[in-house]
Amino acid sequence: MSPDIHSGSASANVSAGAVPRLALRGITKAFPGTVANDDVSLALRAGEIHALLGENGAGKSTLVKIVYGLLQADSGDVLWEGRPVVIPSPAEARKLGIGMVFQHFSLFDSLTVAENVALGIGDKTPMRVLEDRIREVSERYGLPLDPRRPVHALSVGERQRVEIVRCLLQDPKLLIMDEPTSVLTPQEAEQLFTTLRALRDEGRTILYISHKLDEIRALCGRATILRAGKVVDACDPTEKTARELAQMMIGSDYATPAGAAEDRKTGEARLTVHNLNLAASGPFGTTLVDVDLEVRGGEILGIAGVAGNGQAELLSALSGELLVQDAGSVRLEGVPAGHLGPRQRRAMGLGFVPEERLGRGAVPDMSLAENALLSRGTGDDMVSRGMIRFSRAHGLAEKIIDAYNVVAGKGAHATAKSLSGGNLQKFIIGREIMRKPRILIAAHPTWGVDAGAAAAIHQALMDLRDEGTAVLIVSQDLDELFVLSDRIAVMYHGRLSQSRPAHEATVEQIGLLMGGVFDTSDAWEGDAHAS
Amino acid sequence: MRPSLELRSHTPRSILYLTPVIAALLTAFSGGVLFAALGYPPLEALYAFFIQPLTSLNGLAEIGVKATPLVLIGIGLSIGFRGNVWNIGAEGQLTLGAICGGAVALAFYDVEGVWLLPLMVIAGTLGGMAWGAIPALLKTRFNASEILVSLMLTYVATLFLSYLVHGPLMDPEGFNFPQSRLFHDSALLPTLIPFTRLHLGAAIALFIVVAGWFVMARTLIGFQVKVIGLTPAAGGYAGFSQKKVVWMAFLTSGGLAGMAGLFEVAGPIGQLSPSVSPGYGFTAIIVAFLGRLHPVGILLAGLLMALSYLGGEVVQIELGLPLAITGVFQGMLLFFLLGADLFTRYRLRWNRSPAAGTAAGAARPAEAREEAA
Amino acid sequence: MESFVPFIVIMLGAATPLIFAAIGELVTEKSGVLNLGVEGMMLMGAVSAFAVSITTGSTTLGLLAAIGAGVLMALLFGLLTLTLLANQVACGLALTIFGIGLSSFIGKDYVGKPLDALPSMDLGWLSDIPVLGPVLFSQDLMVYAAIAVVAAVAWFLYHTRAGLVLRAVGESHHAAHAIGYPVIRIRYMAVAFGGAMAGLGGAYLSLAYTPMWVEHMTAGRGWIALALVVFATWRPFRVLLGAWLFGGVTILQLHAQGAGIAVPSQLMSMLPYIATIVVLVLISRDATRIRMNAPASIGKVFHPER
Amino acid sequence: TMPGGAAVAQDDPLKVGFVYVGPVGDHGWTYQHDKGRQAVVEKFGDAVKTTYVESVPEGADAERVINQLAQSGHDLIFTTSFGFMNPTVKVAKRYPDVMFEHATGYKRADNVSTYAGRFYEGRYPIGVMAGRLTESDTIGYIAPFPIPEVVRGINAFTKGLHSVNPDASVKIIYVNSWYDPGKEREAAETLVAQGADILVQHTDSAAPMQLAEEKGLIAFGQASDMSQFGPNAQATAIVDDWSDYYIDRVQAVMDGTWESQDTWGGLNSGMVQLSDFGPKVPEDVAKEATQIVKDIESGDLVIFEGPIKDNAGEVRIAEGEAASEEDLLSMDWYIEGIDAQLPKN
Ligand SMILES: Nc1ncnc2c1ncn2[C@@H]1O[C@H](COP(=O)(O)OP(=O)(O)OP(=O)(O)O)[C@@H](O)[C@H]1O
Ligand SMILES: Nc1ncnc2c1ncn2[C@@H]1O[C@H](COP(=O)(O)OP(=O)(O)OP(=O)(O)O)[C@@H](O)[C@H]1O
Ligand SMILES: [Mg+2]
Ligand SMILES: [Mg+2]
Repeated sequence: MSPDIHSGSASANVSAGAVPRLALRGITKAFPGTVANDDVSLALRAGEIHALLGENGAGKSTLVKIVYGLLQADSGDVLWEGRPVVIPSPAEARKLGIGMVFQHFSLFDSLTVAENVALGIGDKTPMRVLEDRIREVSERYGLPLDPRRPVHALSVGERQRVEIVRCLLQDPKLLIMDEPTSVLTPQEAEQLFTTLRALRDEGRTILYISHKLDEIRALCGRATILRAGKVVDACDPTEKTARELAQMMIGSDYATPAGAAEDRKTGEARLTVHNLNLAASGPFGTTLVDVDLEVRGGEILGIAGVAGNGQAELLSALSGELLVQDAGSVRLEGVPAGHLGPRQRRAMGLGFVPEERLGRGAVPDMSLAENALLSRGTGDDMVSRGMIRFSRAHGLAEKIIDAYNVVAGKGAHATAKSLSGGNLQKFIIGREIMRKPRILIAAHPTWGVDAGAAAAIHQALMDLRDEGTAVLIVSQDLDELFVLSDRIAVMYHGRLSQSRPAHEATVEQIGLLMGGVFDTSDAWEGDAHAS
Repeated sequence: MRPSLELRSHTPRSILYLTPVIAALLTAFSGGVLFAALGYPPLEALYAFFIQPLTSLNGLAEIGVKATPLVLIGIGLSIGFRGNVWNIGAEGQLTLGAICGGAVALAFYDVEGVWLLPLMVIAGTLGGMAWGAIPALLKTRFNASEILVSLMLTYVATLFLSYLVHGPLMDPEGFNFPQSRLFHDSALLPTLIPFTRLHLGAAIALFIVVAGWFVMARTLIGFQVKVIGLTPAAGGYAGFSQKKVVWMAFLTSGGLAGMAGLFEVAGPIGQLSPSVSPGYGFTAIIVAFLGRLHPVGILLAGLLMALSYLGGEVVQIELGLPLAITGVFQGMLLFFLLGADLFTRYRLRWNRSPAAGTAAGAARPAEAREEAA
Repeated sequence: MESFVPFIVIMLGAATPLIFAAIGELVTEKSGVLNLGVEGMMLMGAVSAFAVSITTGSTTLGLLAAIGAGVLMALLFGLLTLTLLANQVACGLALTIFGIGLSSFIGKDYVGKPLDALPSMDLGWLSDIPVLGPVLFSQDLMVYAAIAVVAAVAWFLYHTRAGLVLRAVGESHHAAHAIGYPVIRIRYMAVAFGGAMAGLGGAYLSLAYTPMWVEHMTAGRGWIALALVVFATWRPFRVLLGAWLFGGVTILQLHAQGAGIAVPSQLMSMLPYIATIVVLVLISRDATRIRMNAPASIGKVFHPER
Repeated sequence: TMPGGAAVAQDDPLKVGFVYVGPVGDHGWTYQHDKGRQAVVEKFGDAVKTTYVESVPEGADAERVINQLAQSGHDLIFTTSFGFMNPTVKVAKRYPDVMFEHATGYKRADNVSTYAGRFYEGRYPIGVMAGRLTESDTIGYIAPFPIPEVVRGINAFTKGLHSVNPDASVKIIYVNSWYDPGKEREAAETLVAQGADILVQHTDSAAPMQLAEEKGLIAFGQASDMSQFGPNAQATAIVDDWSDYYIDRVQAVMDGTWESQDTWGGLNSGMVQLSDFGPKVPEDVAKEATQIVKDIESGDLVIFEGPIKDNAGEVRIAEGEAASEEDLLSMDWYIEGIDAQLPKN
């Protein structure tokens, strides 16, 4: 079989809509200590985009892993086009016509894009042909990819594209997407939606997981809501507001952070970057060119941009993980700091929330108490004379858990990897904020985090700003940037645009800038100086 | 029902203590079968292997002597291993320690003094560190694999020792035989128990066990090593330097190996000779892992390893078992111990087998999750 | 030129057991498994090949026995590390101890027995071509077989789908598992191949190079083979290069000694090891390249849950 | 034998221990010692009980093993490697009633004897044979370590060689190992590539012999008769034979006549032997060699008899003198005519 997205082969198989394409009956799956799925029943029809909603840890990923053959249910039945099936492995799932885009990428860093795709589609297409197909498909869906590049050189966003393209190439009848858009630009996401709608119109079924409720409202025809492993509701999301959907998920109301006030009073410049140039570290890295920025106390600067345009390099240069030649090009409260490492910069009042929470912001196999130590240096009271005071670390972890509503089974003893992503994110943000940093840099602070938790994180960041801290946010999520930022700048190909007040910018403008369309930027840069 | 393994979120103490016992019993049983099959009395052989070395004070002391270098080196290596630094050349560092410490003893072969022994210990430790510094430097400067460099340097060190005892450090009154003068008394480690060979080094090794535990469990340096070892990116985020960890791991493990080497020549051997170690540097790697990279575990594993060598000699002497059989038996013991470790980290669970496949396309293929078996 | 040709010929022979063992280990490591028991597997291969050849009179059976013995040892290692999830480094070292013991146990009755060497290829006029003849056409078959295996492995890894899967498993077992590859089974196969090649490397010693059995006759070649894999930065053809470099420098220093050079022999004997380090340093500068070839999940225990 | 001693041995066998540096399966040094042990067993049957511990590293372990043998009631203990010297002496102090025999060392005590073979005596006739047999006038010599024992052999060999063929040269390669078949083969091949048509070895494995057989050259075996590895190639081999010595010493203990002594057995003691001549040795060469062996045995031929110069031209043994035992024991210079330098400090 030589699958082709537009062959229409899937729709040919669709008989009447009577038999659901996939039906789950009474699926139950328990992990030690948790029932991740509790008697879940669900029916997916041919030609629909079906949303699966729920808070972090509600059991969405577990359910779709069962469908994809990665996990086996403890009890319950799976019916594929009316027939009961056992799906023992992803290979079998793919044979049935089920494809999946993973939330946590299952890519191989040292292999090329084409090789990664080849591994995922399981047929014997020659590499040449496959490369052409990848180029063709990825361009058609606005997900440009060079099939020969090794994955380790790709940004997070590009990796997500590989996952999606890999899936699309399989001509699936059921496509499962676990938070696919979190790293795409609005335009890219829009492109993807167009694709997904086209796929739907061909008769394919899409099971769609996302925490972005507006997205779900725009895309999905039906939604099933999970809470603590149980199906609690189902609805047509187009008929609900985002707030209503969120309430269904959480089971209660939540507070929305107040939007950015106009013309707030700002203090002294705390973070100044002037003429920052940094050569790309690898053959596929991005070179930073003449980056200028300034963040004052009491304001939030948002940096938008498509992943892979130098944000990672900029963040490393700011955090101290990469040192820069010219010490003066990065100043913390006026003091040259480009030559200082992360610990020294922390000592000067810098807080930093990295992009990857598990594996950078936290050590998966260590307890939260130990992870609380990660960004604490000799200057803090956690360490004295080279010795660690574990009781204090423990206390700190407990405090963070309390203050930021982190759900962690064993409290401060829980390992970081046992937390859901959202909860871990809250923990890390809390850890950084509790240090009362004079400057805080946060990357993608709410990626993959559910609406309730995202609101809490946003509130915490704004509170910090209001206390006078200078906050720098790097994100792809424009909604988030517009909610949080006082000023917004855009990163493209290693250069940073001038910033402009958030209330003067529009999503469209910034989206275009992120895509490298500069027609409007001249005018913008002109009046950016005024602010 | 099919068995599957489930990750334990934490290990009950009972399991931690029970698994080595189970492994020992399994070894005893299969060892018995092996000995019986080869025509040796199984119970006697097992007794000779495991118990007899423990029945005399001298035997116990000898276990201490044999375990001392294993434990010392094992502790040093475990620190590196936890930080993902793979020093497999401790044998070479040991040799350099013996050379440097020994050279000091020989330089003052006619000068006695209480300062001599400490000076030798320092020289030996520094020698081991210096040898460890080479892979550390090449790793941090040129990104050269420390595994390969440290291993290759072991051969170089051994040949260097051979050169020295055939040449510059040869005993001038020794008829040109390849060995140095015998060290005089103030260059020898005092013994702890009279009439045995258990020397001061054993006590120092015990102290190092405690110190090793303290460093890894309580200090910021230990914490940094662990973070870098588990998740290098998190280490970078925290601002811990990977290079520093490489250096510190090599200096520590090299230094301890050097110290162990010096203890050998200033303890039971008493001179420099072409071979100062029967592969302690390599055996210590097994010891480190057998002890689960934990200092106390390493102490116990070192003692057990020592026992297995002594036991091997006893069965040769008492029952005439050839060394080959003891090697096989020793291998078995290690395999059982390592295999039994499984249950400290995983729990065996009996799963309900999934409903028999009914759909044509999805009959259980061979690819079914055999991993769990 | 006169002495250059025999030099190459000797070097090719010296490198052959290393090439076999190293290329097997390379495949094992590419799948993400570190088996330090090469020395033990080689010895088992050597003794089995010798015992079977001498009893049956058939070299072919001897080679098969070596492969079988290597595979069995490797599977034992696999059972411990892949199924029972034990630590790979420790199990590999234990395998070496075990292999030394078991091989000398099995070999007891074969010490001091002579065996006819593998015949060298004699391709008539081809072997008589000056320079090329002796180098290319006068060795025993296993010398060529070793080079062929390297080529085959290179082709397998980089030009076949199965090779791609193998590399993927070594790169990230979780991802490979997530998209449905039987990680453990693939690793078993890679480990077994490593055992088979180590067995052949041992067999080359006991059947062809020095046709005899003496205890621990590999004399550390298993360790050198392991080092060569690192040296080669996990690239098959660099294994050849490494083995030739190592063998070449060894022969070179022997040559120098024979020519009466006035440097202590111990210092001369250090040269192959030092040369290996120096070349490694020279080729290690480019961290990205190494990262591209080094299997990222090497030595890590894989368990399907998480 | 005294009847009484035999009677005692009947119900309480004499326990004899052997400490080996290598595995009994090395087919070299240790192998030959174990053959000696077996000869003891064969000779005395139930009257002795022998024990051996093999592959004992020279280092801290040796003393423990020797101690254990002494402690577990062994009456006579043979320690068969130079590196066991100091441990043997140490343990002997602790067990004055146990008798020790140390091979190849120089330290003795009331209960410690030393013994060694004058293997160099065998190397002289070999040198003569090589001188007669070589066509390329180049001899390859594979040596383990530059220790006096080995240097002595090289000098004796060269002296024999040059006594009949002053033009022949000796190329020496040290492999830094007592037995590593692969390395020995590589050394042998290198020597052949450098023009050697005769191979002499002081290392233990038969690899050089095999190579000589393969290439149709001539080689001399070491430690044991290697003719099965080189039926055509082996001209003869220097065979270590410890059987008689071991039997004698055990007998002496049984008889109560054991005394500390220093035995350095040469050709005439049977400790050093030449094996049968191979097919490539012509009648006259064989005859000549046999005669030389006889002369050495009788003392008519003294190998290291002055004047002997080293290869730097310095007179080492004066005219009219023979090398003293001490000179021999500590020999660390190459004899005149060897075109290489011995590494010195
Ligand atoms: N392998 C596992 N072992 C133990 N517990 C698990 C495992 N996988 C999932 N869980 C638990 O099951 C529950 C559901 O997890 P799941 O990953 O399905 O949530 P989710 O709805 O996908 O959350 P998110 O929105 O964060 O992606 C969580 O409480 C989680 O802790
Ligand atoms: N040993 C464990 N003990 C408890 N929970 C575990 C354990 N291992 C995994 N989990 C749970 O399994 C889940 C893994 O699922 P997954 O990898 O999809 O993460 P997730 O919860 O979906 O994360 P995110 O919030 O980023 O979406 C985690 O939520 C975690 O809570
Ligand atoms: Mg999820
Ligand atoms: Mg999630």
